[in-house]
Amino acid sequence: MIYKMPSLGADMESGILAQWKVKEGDTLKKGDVIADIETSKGVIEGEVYEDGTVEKIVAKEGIEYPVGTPLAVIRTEKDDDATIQREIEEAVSALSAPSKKEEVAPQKEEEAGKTESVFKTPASEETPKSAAEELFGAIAKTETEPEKKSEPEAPVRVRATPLAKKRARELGVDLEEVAKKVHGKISAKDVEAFAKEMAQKGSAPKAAKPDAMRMAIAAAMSRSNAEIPHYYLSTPINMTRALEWLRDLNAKRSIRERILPAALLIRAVVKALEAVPELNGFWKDGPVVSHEIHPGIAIARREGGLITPALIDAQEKNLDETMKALTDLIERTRGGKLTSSQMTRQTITITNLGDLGVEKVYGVIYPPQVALVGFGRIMERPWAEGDAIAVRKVVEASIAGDHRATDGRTGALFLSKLDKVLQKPEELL
Amino acid sequence: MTKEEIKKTIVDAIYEIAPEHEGEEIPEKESLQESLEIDSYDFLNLLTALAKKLGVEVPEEDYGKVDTLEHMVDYFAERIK
Amino acid sequence: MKKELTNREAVRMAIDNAMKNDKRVFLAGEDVGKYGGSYAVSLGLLDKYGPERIIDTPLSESGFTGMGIGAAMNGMRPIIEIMTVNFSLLALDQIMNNAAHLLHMSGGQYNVPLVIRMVTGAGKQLAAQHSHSLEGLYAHIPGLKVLSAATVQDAYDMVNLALADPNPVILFENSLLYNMKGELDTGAEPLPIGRAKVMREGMDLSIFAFGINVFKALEAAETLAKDGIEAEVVDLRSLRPLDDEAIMASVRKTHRVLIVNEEWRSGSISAEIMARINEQAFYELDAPMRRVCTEEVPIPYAKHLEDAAIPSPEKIVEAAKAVMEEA
Amino acid sequence: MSLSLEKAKQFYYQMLLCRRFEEKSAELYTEMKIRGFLHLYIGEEAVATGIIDAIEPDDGVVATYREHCHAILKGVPPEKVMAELYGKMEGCSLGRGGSMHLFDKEKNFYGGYAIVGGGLPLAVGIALADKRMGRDRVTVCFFGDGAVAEGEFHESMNLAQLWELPVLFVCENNLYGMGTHIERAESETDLVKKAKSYRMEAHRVDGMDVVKVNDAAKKAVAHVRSGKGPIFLECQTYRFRAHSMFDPDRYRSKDEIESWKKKGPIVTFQKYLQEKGMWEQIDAAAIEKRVEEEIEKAVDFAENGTWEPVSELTKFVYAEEVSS
Repeated sequence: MIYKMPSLGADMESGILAQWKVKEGDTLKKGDVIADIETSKGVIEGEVYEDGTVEKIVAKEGIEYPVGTPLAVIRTEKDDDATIQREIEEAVSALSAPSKKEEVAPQKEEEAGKTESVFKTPASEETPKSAAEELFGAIAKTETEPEKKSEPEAPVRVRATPLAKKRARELGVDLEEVAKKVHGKISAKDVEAFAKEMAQKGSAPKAAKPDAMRMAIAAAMSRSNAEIPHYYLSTPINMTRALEWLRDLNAKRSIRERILPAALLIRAVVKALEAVPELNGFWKDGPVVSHEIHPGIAIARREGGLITPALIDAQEKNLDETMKALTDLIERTRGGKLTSSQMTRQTITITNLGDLGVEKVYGVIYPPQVALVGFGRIMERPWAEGDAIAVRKVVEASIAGDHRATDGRTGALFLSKLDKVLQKPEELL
Repeated sequence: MTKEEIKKTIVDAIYEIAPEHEGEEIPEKESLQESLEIDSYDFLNLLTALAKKLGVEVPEEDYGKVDTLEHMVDYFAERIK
Repeated sequence: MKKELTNREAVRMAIDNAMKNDKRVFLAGEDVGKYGGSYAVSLGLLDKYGPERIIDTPLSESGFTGMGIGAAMNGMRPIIEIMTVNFSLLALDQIMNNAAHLLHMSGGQYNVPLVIRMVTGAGKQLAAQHSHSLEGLYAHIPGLKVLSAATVQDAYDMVNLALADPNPVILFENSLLYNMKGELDTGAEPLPIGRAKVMREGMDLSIFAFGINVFKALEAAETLAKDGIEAEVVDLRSLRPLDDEAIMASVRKTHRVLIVNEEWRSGSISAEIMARINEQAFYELDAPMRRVCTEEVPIPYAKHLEDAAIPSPEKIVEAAKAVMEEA
Repeated sequence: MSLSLEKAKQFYYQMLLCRRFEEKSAELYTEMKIRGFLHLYIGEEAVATGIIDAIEPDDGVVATYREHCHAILKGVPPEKVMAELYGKMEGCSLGRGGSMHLFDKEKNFYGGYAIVGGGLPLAVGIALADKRMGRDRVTVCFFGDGAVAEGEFHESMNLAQLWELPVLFVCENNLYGMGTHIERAESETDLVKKAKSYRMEAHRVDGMDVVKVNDAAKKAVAHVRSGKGPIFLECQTYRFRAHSMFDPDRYRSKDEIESWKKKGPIVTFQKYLQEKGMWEQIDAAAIEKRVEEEIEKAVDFAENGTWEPVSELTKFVYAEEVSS
């Protein structure tokens, strides 16, 4: 057995072997002190935890050793000659590397040398790259260089509020241009006024546009945020039964026929909507309830962003058909082959950001729809059942509703129905 | 099949279902779903593809054993023998 | 059923109903029984429920608060009254190290369904040791829920919400509000823990407040309206958890923020709210956020100095105008 | 008072299990398998063994941060305690508590508390709930001599006696609050006197003698259970090891430690059994073997345990509400 520098506290990294209390050949009983170890808190007695004989002492007194360094080899009942031989070699070779203290002097010199060379290097090398160049390489260069040439004057220091910056991005307004007109801080109003003036003059804003899909999303979301008075409700739902049921179901199936929890959640939403139809439809100068249910399912695109194509006629599909339709929808989304009805006929949106690990989702409604159902990540949480607390798989279900079309009570009814439906998964088949 | 071959098969399958990662080094010890940002649908797709290529179907209760590339290679290596 | 009554009566009624309906509920604290409660909240309850359930304790905050924790772990639903938040510091070890940590350090085995009520706030010339506002200090501690009632409805609802919660809940009551009258609807569904309430709608700036300062903010909002500034006043109600959704929704609407709280400025809850707005709604801001807090002095005895130390409608109006003039 | 052979075997086994479990813990600590603070009970085993034997499984125990043995004796499986020391999910507090915070609701083990004196008010509340709910239970509250200087000790003594609650306060007087001798910490070192000043019935017992402790505990528990109010029991004992692992033990002499070791609980019990002619009959070797196997099993269990995924970090901060 190798006796190593013991760890006597989480804050102990090393200790000085102050004094050996034994010599080679001594017998030791479990609990005997083998050496005094000096630590930052004082001298502590190092003890052995097995009976044995001191075979070889390898560490020297007065030297500081990191925790775990072999200090001696002890022969216990279990050790044969070969083991002892191997342990001695191991211990000796571990200690033949220079100890911390002996190392100090040469290391310092080496470091000093390094420091010097660090100072020398920049002069001998080319101008260092900027962070932007490191990130974007040639692209950053081609974009910035012509601008530098056309605008030789010092850049204007722009003092804009965060909202002004956001509005400028949305409206494609160049804040530096605004800063030339507005003295002092730029507010959102200044940006809007500037944009209006430009529109009247007929000159189009020139900010670089992200891709068309992103812009369409931005427009819809800005409109939604501005027009729809949202209310939000959420409730934790115990998914333990539903997931167990699904697991049993999938266990009997081949991998190609397995059902994902997402399909079960979609099916449950559709069932709950049948009981609370007011959330499924549109706001067109008044509430319009749709009798067909075409939930838009939020699906991540490979190139970034989410889109929400419709799972058409979900109310007519059983669980297997729902899974099949979902598979088809994801493949079409990723392959860019969605049909026009899938792109336009959504009656409600379902978003399952839980796959990305968030706990709770508060979405923004896609107008003219009047509701959005969100699911967070299925997590294990303590859950009170009667008087006891148990750990259960729980999903946080939320609803964002258009307050013009429905009120919180409708949303609450829906969530409570959703909970009930998910407690009887077999009825979702 | 050697472990290296299994690993290559898996990595190729990952490139197929998540083409945006093509050519990248796939981390060995990190959760595949998290590090590659693939959802549960992609993950199922990956396992379906591997079932076809390697002839081993991963039952749901074993999902925990195939969370990282390293675990996945071990898992298949054990079962292909 | 709707009726008009005082804040004090609302709290008493909630405790009374809870004791009637649930044998596990008891009230313990200094002078809650024979004396009738130092602020007369529990007046009359001793006669109704007897000394076994309305328990007069000796002056031992740590002891009886810890007792409440033990009783909660063992199946009861105690309400512990700590006379004022100032004295709660004597029980801080029990509240933080035991009540707030037990569920976690026992790996989910022991939850602590305990309600602690305490009086908070300055304004009655009680000087440095009886005028603290420490809501933010308690809101700092994970494992606790922290509520502050402003309205009569909340004074009633929050007792019920706290008793129904499986976690330790701290209820802050302001003694200056005990006599304020308001309407109580005992049939109404209470707004849950973790939800703020918009008390006054407005488009120009958001004023976030809680407890007595909700009323100071509302008064300020009326003054501001005369100058054409429409302030939205939000009663935060729940300081842990904070209602991020409601806060951000209001910020997205008005783009300007003023926070009022009666704790000392440094490290108070307003700092936390500002940090969250910065994290979650930075690009909605059209002016720097401001706050009205208590000046950084121990609360003085002299009336004019005390008034100068704590938030007032005038200070709120002034700060709101400064926010409006920015940018 | 004469011990049955069965009881003799049980005590010997329990004290040895505690001793070996902690020796193993110390070893594993130096190997960095166990981290944080590790406070060992070695030398004090007779106290927890004698007391916990005197109560029923339904009775409650509130303990301190030096509570491995109390947990095991209260019925928490040694492997779950070891897994907790490792910080594994299979531990009795799911790895969230560690050495100082062992809990087991099923076994009515209300936990280890690491703020000195902090557990006493809880014991008062647990007992109050039992009394109000008409349950026939006793709560045993362990604490050290250091706690006696805390305000919470005095507040709890007062409340428990004032309301005549069913608590047995067990003071494990090992003479040192960390490194400070009781003579240097207390103006009145007679702890029984302190308890009596609250009109509480109080006794002192030799905490190195499991038979004496057990005898005193049985009487005390009967008194408490009969509704006559709390009892304070001072058990005079000594810890053979330092306060915690990282403690150079500078504050007491080797001679002092050696003299106490001579009357250690296991040695004392062995002598007792020899006097009574029972030593041969208990088959110490077989017990030693059984203990060894249990410790090995506990270590294996802990070694094979799992680390909770970091994604679960924020679990158990709030209990979920009952869904309506």
